[in-house]
Amino acid sequence: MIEKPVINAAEAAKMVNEGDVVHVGGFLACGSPLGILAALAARGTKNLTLVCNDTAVLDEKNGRVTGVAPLVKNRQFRKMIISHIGTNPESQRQMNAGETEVVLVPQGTLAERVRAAGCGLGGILTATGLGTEVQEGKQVVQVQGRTFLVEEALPGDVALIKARKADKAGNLVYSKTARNFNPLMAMACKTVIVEAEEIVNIGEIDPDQVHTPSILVDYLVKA
Amino acid sequence: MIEKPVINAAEAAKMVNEGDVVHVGGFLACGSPLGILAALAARGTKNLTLVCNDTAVLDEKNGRVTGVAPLVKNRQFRKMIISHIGTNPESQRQMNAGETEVVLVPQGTLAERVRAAGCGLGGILTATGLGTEVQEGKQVVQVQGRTFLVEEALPGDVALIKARKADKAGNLVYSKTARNFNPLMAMACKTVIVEAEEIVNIGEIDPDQVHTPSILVDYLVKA
Amino acid sequence: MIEYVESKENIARRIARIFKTGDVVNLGIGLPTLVANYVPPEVTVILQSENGLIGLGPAPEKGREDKDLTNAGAMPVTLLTGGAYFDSAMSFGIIRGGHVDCTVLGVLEVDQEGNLANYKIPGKMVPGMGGAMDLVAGSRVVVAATTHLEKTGGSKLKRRCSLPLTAEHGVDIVVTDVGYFEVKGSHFVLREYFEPYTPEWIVEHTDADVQVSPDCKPWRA
Amino acid sequence: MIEYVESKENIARRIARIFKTGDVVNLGIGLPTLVANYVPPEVTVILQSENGLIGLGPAPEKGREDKDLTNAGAMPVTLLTGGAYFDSAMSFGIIRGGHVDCTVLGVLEVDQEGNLANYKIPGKMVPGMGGAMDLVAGSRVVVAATTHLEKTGGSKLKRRCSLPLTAEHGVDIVVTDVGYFEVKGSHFVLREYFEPYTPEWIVEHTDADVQVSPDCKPWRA
Repeated sequence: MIEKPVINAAEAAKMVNEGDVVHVGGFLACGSPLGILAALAARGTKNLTLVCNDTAVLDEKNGRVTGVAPLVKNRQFRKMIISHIGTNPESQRQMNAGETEVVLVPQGTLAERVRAAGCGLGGILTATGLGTEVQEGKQVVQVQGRTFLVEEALPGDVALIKARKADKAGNLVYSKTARNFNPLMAMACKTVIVEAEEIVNIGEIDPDQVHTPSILVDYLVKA
Repeated sequence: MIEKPVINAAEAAKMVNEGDVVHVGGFLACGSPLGILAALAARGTKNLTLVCNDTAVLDEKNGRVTGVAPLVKNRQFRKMIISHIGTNPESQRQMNAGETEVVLVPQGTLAERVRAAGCGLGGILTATGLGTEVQEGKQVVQVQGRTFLVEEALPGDVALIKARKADKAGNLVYSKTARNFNPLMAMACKTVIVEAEEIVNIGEIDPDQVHTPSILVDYLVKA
Repeated sequence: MIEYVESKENIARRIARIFKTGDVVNLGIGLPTLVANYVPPEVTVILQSENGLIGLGPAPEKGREDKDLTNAGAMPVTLLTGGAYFDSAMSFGIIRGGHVDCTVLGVLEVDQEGNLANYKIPGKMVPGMGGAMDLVAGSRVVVAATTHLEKTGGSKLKRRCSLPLTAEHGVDIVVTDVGYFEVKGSHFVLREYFEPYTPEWIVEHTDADVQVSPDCKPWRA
Repeated sequence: MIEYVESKENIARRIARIFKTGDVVNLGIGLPTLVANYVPPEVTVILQSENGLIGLGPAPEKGREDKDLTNAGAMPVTLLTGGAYFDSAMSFGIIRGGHVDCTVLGVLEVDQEGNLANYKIPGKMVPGMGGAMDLVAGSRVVVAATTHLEKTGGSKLKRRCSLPLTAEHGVDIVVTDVGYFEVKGSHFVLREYFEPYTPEWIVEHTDADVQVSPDCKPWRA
């Protein structure tokens, strides 16, 4: 197996270009690549499109600013494709003020749209969102007498994800609920950068227990 | 966690009713539940619809009869939804003679159709099969200027699958390439019966390493 | 004269009695989370959390939190022995695929056609739907948990939701702090009234069509 | 006078030179499987097998076969250190999602528009497409590997496939035992001729439009 370059967080942040669609793993920052996100906030790259479960927590009064929240505050995103912004009042403010385009996507649909991109599917058919604002502007298909929305694949330029453990080839193992969107995003983006808590030698991960196979990973960052 | 009933292969075979759609795990019998299949062949239940990767190997001259091949020979299937029948001449003969309805499905599409059923999706959009006989009679959808086939979810009545290890609650771990369709089928059927090589106590499988969570499993059979 | 006193505890107590052993249940953030505290000891339910686990256990002791183990509200939790973790696609595959028996979720409004609104007050509060739309679309039974009256006095049960819908016709059961309702056809059916409230009081204080079931009975927490 | 002598080995040898280090490659059953034997030692390719692994290794020693570890042709194989197993949805996600750089597969017919037939001779032989349709639709580069002539003397390269297609316009490169062809627009371009065959001989013995590339060169295994 071929070893993947190990870079630092600042080098990882440099790989995100202005205008990129960036997939960020994590669920309310649990399982987000915090080191890379801090470097990307410091670098200040603008005009990004965020694909993420949520905009994490922005609660400066209580000193809780997590995950992508600093980047939201920095106005680094021109668009967010996201299932939940309820714990980050700044993202709600930007949405209501029309400063940032926010596309709310049901969480399960978001997961499938990211997966579809990674799996070379054009999209999936789901009943989620029928009869709601989510349906607006979408194609509808009948299957066996039932109605489904066509939800399109959602690919990205760069995936910033977090793993518990990587081997030097890039095989990944996630931990507990820090797994969430990470393995899906690892399939869906042109460049995949992984912040790993531990980087082990090739052969140290049981091949039956690999969550993301090495070929999907481009760069490793030690957390 | 609640323990699942442990039954024997004959009891498992009894749960398959005439006319059922039966999903059978395995790839050329690697990862097929051989004990349950032998019991189902002995019981002789007819008029089944088979959903499986292939019809395994029927080569009586060389003494190789594997996986679902004895059931094919018994004429237990009125229909097969399958990606490959090239190693079982009897299934080809039945198809050409019009004795058994055979629907050939690209392997990746078969996997996604089974998964879609298990995941509550109406189906998926794929470019696989465009411009071939696979396209016949199917809806087509345009997404971002590209054409995709609508491939519909493929649910089943009973899944007969094989695991390396189960705990008593029904959490499953598969082994190597014996995994294949098994975890997908575990999601897609009303009744899920697992032939496990080993049944261990609850708590003996690392929760990060469970391939199929217990709630998807109804019965365990010791291989 | 009956005076309305909000009781989230009563809502949680009653909902906890809906489950039977073996049910896979998803409890939404907030009020529904309380339900877990009142499941009778003889009933074993299996809790799913949409951020990626089955077999949700109680909160950890202080100091034993694991940064990688939270519920969908980012609160530290534990996993019961025999539980399992998975990714978000699998989690919602389980939810949408009908493998979750019951979902309990909070609402801003619920109406007599089973429509539900809980993710958006346009121009004001827009938390987003998170997993709610999939949970309502996919679960076998959907229970709306809500205090009966708004702070302003109107009822949360409506003839027709005015806010953007989370799902059309998704709700099967509504449990408030005054009674237990089913959604049947295009109206609510009151199955139980929670004393000291009476069916008459409930009908009067609900801004929707409520039919009192012929075998409507009292229930006390 | 050149006499055609079938040589699967030459086909495999030439295809093995297409890859560069790091390429993820899927080799079909039969002739394509031979390709693995001829990859130069300085090139590290990563072999994917659609039945659920990445990092395919050589056949095991006799007596060390593992019933749970086979290739897509049910032959016992091994896994290289650093390889991984996955289910069929993930396997074809990898294939369809463009994560496989190159697929090599055998054909019954391939035509000058890049159409490919290899799964069905109606009424006669119907093996089924297995993973071939997804592999052709999803891989970045598709190489058809075939002997140049049929037993009956006609060429496997056609103007137009007569058998049911495995995929429309999927093939990028065709390597036979006489030459290396690219599919460009609506014809074959001969890039290399394998000695002792000559471009003239190849054009004459191919039932399709073949353009000889201006920089067409000889190649010897």
